[in-house]
Amino acid sequence: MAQPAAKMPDECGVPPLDRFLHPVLKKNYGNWAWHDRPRPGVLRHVAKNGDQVWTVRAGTQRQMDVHTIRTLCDIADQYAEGYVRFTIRSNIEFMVSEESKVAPLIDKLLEHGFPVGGTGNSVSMISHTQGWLHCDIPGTDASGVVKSLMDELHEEFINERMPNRVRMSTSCCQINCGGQADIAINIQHTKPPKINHDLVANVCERPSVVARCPVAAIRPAMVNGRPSLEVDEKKCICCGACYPPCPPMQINDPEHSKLAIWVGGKNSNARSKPTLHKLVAAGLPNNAPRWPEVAAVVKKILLAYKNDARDYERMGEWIERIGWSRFFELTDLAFTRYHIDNWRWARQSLNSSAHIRF
Amino acid sequence: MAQPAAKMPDECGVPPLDRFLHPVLKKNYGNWAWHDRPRPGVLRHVAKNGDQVWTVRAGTQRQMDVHTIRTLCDIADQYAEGYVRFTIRSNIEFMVSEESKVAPLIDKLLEHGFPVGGTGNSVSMISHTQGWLHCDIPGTDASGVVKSLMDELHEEFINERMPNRVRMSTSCCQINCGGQADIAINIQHTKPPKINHDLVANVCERPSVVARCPVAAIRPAMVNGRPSLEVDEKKCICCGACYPPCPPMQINDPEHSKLAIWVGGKNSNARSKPTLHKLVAAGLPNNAPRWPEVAAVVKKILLAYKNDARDYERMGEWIERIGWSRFFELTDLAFTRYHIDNWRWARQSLNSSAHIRF
Amino acid sequence: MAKNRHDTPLLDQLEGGPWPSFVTGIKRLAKDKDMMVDLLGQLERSYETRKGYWKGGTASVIGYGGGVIPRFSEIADEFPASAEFHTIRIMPPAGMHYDTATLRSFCDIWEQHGSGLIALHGQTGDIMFQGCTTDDIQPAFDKFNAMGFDMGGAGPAVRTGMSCVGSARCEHSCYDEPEAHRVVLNSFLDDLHRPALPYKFKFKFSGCGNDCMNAIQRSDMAVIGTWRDDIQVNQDEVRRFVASKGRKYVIDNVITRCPTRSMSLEDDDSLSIDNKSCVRCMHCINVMTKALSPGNDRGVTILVGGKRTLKIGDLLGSVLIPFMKLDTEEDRNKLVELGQNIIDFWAENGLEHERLGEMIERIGLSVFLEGIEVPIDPAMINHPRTNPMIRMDDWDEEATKWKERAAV
Amino acid sequence: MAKNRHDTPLLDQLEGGPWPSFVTGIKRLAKDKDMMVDLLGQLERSYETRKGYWKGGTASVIGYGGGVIPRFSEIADEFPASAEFHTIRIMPPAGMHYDTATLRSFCDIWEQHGSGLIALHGQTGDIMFQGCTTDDIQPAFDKFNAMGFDMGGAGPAVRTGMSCVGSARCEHSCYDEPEAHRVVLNSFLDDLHRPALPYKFKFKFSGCGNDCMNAIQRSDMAVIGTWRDDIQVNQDEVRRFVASKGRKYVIDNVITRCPTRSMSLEDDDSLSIDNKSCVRCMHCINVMTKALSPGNDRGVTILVGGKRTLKIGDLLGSVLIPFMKLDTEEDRNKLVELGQNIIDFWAENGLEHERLGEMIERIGLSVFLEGIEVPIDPAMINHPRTNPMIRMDDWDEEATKWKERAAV
Ligand code: SRM
Ligand code: SRM
Ligand code: SRM
Ligand code: SRM
Ligand code: SF4
Ligand code: SF4
Ligand code: SF4
Ligand code: SF4
Ligand code: SF4
Ligand code: SF4
Ligand code: SF4
Ligand code: SF4
Repeated sequence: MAQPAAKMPDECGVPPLDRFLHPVLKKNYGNWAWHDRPRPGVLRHVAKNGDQVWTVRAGTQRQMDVHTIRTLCDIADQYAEGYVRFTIRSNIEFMVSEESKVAPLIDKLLEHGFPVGGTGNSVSMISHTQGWLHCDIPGTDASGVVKSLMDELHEEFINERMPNRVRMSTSCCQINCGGQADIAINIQHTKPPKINHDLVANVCERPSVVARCPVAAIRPAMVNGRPSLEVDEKKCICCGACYPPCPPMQINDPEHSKLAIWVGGKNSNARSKPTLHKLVAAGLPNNAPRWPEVAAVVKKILLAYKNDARDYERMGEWIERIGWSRFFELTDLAFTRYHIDNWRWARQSLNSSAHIRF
Repeated sequence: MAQPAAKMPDECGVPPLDRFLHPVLKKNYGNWAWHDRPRPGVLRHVAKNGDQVWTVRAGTQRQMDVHTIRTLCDIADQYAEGYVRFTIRSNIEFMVSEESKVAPLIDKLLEHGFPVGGTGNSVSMISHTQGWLHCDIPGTDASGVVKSLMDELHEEFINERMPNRVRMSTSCCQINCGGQADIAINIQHTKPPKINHDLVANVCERPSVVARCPVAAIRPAMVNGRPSLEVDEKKCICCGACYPPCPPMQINDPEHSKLAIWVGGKNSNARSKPTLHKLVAAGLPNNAPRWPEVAAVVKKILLAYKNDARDYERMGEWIERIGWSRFFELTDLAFTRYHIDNWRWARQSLNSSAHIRF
Repeated sequence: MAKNRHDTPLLDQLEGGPWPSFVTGIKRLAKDKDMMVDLLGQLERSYETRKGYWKGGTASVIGYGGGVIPRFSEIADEFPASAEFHTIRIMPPAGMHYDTATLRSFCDIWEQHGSGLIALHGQTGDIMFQGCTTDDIQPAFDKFNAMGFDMGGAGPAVRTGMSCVGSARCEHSCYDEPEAHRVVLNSFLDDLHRPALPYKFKFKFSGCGNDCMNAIQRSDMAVIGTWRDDIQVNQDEVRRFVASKGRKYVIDNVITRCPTRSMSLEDDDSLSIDNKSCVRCMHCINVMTKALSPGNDRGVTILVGGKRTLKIGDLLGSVLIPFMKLDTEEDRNKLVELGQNIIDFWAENGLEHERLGEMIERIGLSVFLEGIEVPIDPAMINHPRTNPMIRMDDWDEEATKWKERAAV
Repeated sequence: MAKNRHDTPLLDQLEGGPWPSFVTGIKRLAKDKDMMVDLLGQLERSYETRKGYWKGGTASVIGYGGGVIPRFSEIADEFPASAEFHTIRIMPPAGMHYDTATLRSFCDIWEQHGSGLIALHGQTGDIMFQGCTTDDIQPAFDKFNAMGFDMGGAGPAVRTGMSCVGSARCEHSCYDEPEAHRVVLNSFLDDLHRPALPYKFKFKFSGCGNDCMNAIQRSDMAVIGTWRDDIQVNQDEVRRFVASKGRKYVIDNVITRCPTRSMSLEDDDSLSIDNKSCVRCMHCINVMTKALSPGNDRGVTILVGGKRTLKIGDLLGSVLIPFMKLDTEEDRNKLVELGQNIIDFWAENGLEHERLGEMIERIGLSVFLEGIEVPIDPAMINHPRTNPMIRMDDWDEEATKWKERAAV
């Protein structure tokens, strides 16, 4: 427990930006004119007054040890005037005010094993979550899944040869802390929770657990004389919502907690409106430490997208154009009854038109 | 009652087409190459072998007396080789194998008061229903509403000056026998049914009436000692579904059964997928015999569409492009809380994007 | 010479104006038909009070359960001659083509046995002979029947069908609509004439995606023409079109209007089409009717579940069969078989007064497909599910089914 | 010098390959930290059994209710040194900019009081100092706090916010994202540090429709930059672009990609834009960044209700405020006020564990709007209702409201 002696916090909130901002960024704050990308991993932003700044983007493992961070600081001090920033995808960005420093900076990063890329039409770092490393409800790991996949996708990170940016996410349970993405890799439970009836009474607030179930499959019940909960397994959709509020309702299963792959999520408003990602593959084994089956499917999808999509088409827009029949054909994935939605807005996903591709 | 003596019907079904088909149509059946429109109300179809046929389209009142029909037959015998056909919109079409006969045919039709038009980008005949003339559940008339409106829209029927075809429908109760349309004029009840409790017991099969209610607002009840039905007026959405199975639940009201106007329905798959029409105006009085308030709104909408839409844009596609804010601005109609859906798929009608027009 | 007309100051206002007046028509009939004199009287009353005065009841012909819409006046005491004003629904030839002789016979029969008022046509496609006494129903029908015409549908039954002009006069036609219409409807005459289904069931036939019959929303089973191979392009006609309209016009009205951006106007003014992405929407063909036309490998797409408002809101039909050929008698029989399976399953599983679309909405498309043994197809949906709210522990078996189908 | 490492044959396989390895990093720390030795042991166990071994509990700092994610090992008997492995969430500066001095101090503090493992950053935007004993939480936090950094959010509370690089380095920026982020979040510190809401509430700030922060789906209240006036066009740059890329390329990649067909390429290679139809999607500006840029009358669109899956399925935020200026302190205060009203109404009416979007879904948008006194606007919807399933007997009053608003 924290010392009662300890003083009250200084509730200072989000710190002001100034002291953390690279001088060229500070000087031209709000006055940028355009940008281009001299090479993968490098952005050049030009200000209205002509000032220029080069940004070198490099991948990290996100969960970094202090030694790694210090190495990055050394590099920043040497080439980037002592400033860096991190992207929403845990990539690090070095801002450089002289073009001449770009190449040596890149060499240094590569020398220390930091891949340079993630810009433009590349596959950027996968935004990931906690998993076995820290979470209390994970069905799989996050850091390991991401590491394995990024090893496989390294070439696509350091090059810009996709039709548009590819943004991926992973989630280590069905709560899905990972966001909507061009390709999302999420845990999908396939069996109802296994209830440890001896613990329920002590650990779970039964009414609120009952309330969490989206399909009202949970009802209070007496099990061998003690108050517990019961699940109607015919109703249960294995969503795992009951597990966080009631750990004795174990939803994670080494065998039956599978991985599912979703595509076509899009947050940007560019061209088409934002869209949610759609289920394409499921039932993939939670095969630590390298999840090869997942990597195989992801690569099939990326390859098809890369070969078939047009410039600027995001994953979902590409499929919108060529149609889902063709998507399943090109990726050689199976189309099943489960792809047909049966949740509350299912109707809106039916093809109510004669628009069909052949 | 029909005589028991009478013989059993010859269950012949839909008659074979041959004997009813115009010779040129029969000869080139399935072998047409292209068409154009020499003038409003006239189509020229050219067959692969070069054969040509001119079609002259004229409006009718649909509900015709035999004298009117005989007049049309006389005209057909004189100019159209004794054949005609009717369109889905109750327009009559005369097929003519010699161009020279087109003009005299048109003159003859006009002479007898049949407007020639309804082709191409015109406002065609309104597809209408029964109303007071024959239906057992009407909130208004159909023939009268259509007649009044077509009088007002006559100029748009005989010309082709809309951006694309305009197809309208009316419905004389909320059951809506009229179809989805660019502009639909439908009865909209605004008060719950008035129940004649003395009749319910004899006339209504109570369980099935209860089952008809989309919002479960009806419950069986004893009213002054007799089995009847009760409506929860806070739940009731005044849809009128209970009225056909239970006439004592009178939903029609001379005052409170209003007219609502809907736009943007589209059945064709051309360009955009088919769409349902959307509510734009309501609360219009059921003002027989000429419904001027309805005509005024319809004409405002048509005018805005005519002035602002691009070629080939159907009503709904035009609005899709310019946005609903602008639609309400251009038509000077009111936007209310009722335009925001709250029915089962409401969520899908929210603007989940930053796509906004200014 | 009939009885004196009632005053109809309100209806009289519907005689003026350029559009043909049904009131004038009815008045003409009222000259020698008391029934129409009183009909006008009752209608005028409705215009005054803004209330309807008809109630239903029962009326039919020997051998059939439906097809007649019985109407009895609630104010027959005031308007006795129109106390009974039933409608007889008769099925027209596909495409609503007539020779004048037939129409004249209709008029003669209806003048003798009915009010003389005929609606061409009802929204479901029937010829509606409106205004008939109970006694005259049978004799009138017998005469129509003798002409080779049969009763239309009403009540919880298969309803009269509709098909577009199609092959008879339209270059876009992708199958023989009138024949499909006739063969299908005539295979369901028992269900049509003897109402015994959960609710109504409608077939509509459109020859192409323009859907001139509103099949997608106004029928439970919509048969819409389409093609599998490439759009036929006549590049000379394309160039002629571009020359006459200008490049900008073509880009703004054709190229940018393609829903799947499947077209590109080459710098040499020729048109290239990505037929794999084309969704057969018809737009470009509609605009450039001389230069473009549907491919040669034609057939139909079948959609199910269209209907109007009650009780869950309007439903558009959705794809059931992405493509099937419809050239031969055998093809048409397959279509009939499909319709039969659907109607059987629905008759089994539909609730009372539940249309096909509502049933599918209730039980889910996958379950329906299994019930009628139609294989799933991605063309049935806009996109796969966006939520993980489903139990799928037999994923592998389901996936295998697909692989096996793909294999053959 | 720490205790001996457990064998980690599975984790070892995550050291190879071109991507930086978190395992290698943790091993480096394990050299002198027993905690990390056992952490590796437990993690290896998870890789073997495919099960997690952490359970929650309570841990926090004086004065705050949240911000620490407590983790206690279920197999502490085998791995005692990592029995407690809490995470401290600290809010970074907007845009995640740092000078190296700051980062180095973080490292020093965490080396002393924690595991030495730092995540930059969590998906909600926190700096996550991962791996801390209960006793070390307070001293560690006190030092971060002394550096001018504060605790992030956790539990049913306002959460840490995120804003894009925006004004600091992006030509598309339509408002001062970092400042809006700072001002808004710092106005809700009580709700952030002392969890007492129905559930979590997240703010995210993106400078334009590209939404680099995924604000629309990953935040309850998304603030996205936009503009009201015309897109700025530099026609010379347009012509240069057309010259370099060719007309066909421009047509196929810019003109036909506009969601509302608002652009036309004139025959003189200039670009005309129908700004009234433009929906500010950013595409053309993205592609022709030199030739086009957002207008000058800039501000933000506000969307509400975004969240992920449980319990009704993923929800994208939807438009609440089509446009508001966000230039001045006063404008930003208006934004804070709006956020306050929303949170107050939700705190009142939201069920336990019900996110804002779920509540809106339950009560309906109109009711929510009335509750927070935000006027309705057509921009909030894709289209008006398609069903008549509603009672609207006070239509006229509602219509009058609109007319009156339109008048002023
Ligand atoms: C650095 C970063 C913002 C930040 O503060 O962290 C950023 C920076 C830029 N984004 Fe972004 N985007 C960043 C995350 C995103 C995200 C969020 C995500 O990755 O999950 C999105 C939404 C993706 C989605 O839709 O789900 C995003 C959608 C875009 C788009 C829209 C692309 C599209 O066509 O849909 C653009 C426009 C463009 O590419 O020209 C854009 C453009 C840009 C530009 C070009 C803006 C500019 O002119 O500076 C920046 C350089 C992009 C590049 O990498 O070439 N940025 N951008 C983020 C880098 C993430 C990374 O490390 O990979
Ligand atoms: C005669 C008729 C079919 C019939 O068997 O009765 C028919 C005939 C033709 N239609 Fe149609 N359409 C007919 C009702 C419809 C309907 C249904 C309706 O009116 O409710 C639609 C669907 C409307 C909707 O979307 O709700 C319809 C949507 C089309 C379209 C698609 C237009 C679009 O862009 O959305 C075309 C294509 C075109 O115009 O080139 C078309 C084209 C045609 C063509 C040009 C086909 C051809 O090459 O012959 C025919 C002449 C059209 C004209 O009037 O210029 N027809 N057409 C119907 C005439 C109705 C009338 O009297 O006004
Ligand atoms: C006569 C006709 C209107 C007309 O003047 O054209 C008509 C008239 C009636 N319709 Fe209809 N419907 C007519 C076409 C339609 C259509 C259009 C279509 O078929 O393409 C629809 C919309 C499409 C659909 O099927 O959903 C239609 C949707 C309804 C409904 C709502 C069905 C639903 O599932 O929501 C009802 C109510 C019911 O059946 O319970 C209904 C019921 C009725 C009843 C029988 C009223 C009743 O329940 O007693 C009306 C009898 C009027 C009368 O006295 O003759 N009518 N009805 C049309 C039939 C004429 C014909 O046979 O050709
Ligand atoms: C740490 C983090 C993942 C990561 O490694 O980056 C995370 C980790 C957890 N999330 Fe999350 N969420 C994290 C960002 C998100 C996001 C993304 C975002 O914020 O943009 C989402 C999706 C967006 C959203 O809010 O819906 C997210 C949606 C959830 C949910 C589902 C919420 C919902 O309404 O559906 C839960 C479940 C809950 O809160 O009951 C959850 C719950 C959790 C818990 C607290 C699990 C639990 O209930 O005990 C996880 C604690 C893990 C741990 O031991 O640290 N987390 N979580 C992210 C927070 C780090 C940070 O503060 O920066
Ligand atoms: S996705 Fe699930 S398991 Fe992973 S961090 Fe989030 S809550 Fe924990
Ligand atoms: S897993 Fe989901 S569906 Fe099953 S009981 Fe738990 S909450 Fe309900
Ligand atoms: S719309 Fe209603 S009133 Fe009119 S005919 Fe159909 S059922 Fe009768
Ligand atoms: S009018 Fe509609 S909502 Fe009201 S009671 Fe009747 S069926 Fe129910
Ligand atoms: S539906 Fe197609 S084929 Fe039939 S008439 Fe209309 S355009 Fe011609
Ligand atoms: S038919 Fe429609 S989808 Fe196909 S190319 Fe033409 S416009 Fe595009
Ligand atoms: S959201 Fe817009 S303004 Fe912010 S960084 Fe991305 S592109 Fe730039
Ligand atoms: S910003 Fe988007 S909508 Fe506006 S003109 Fe450019 S592409 Fe079109």
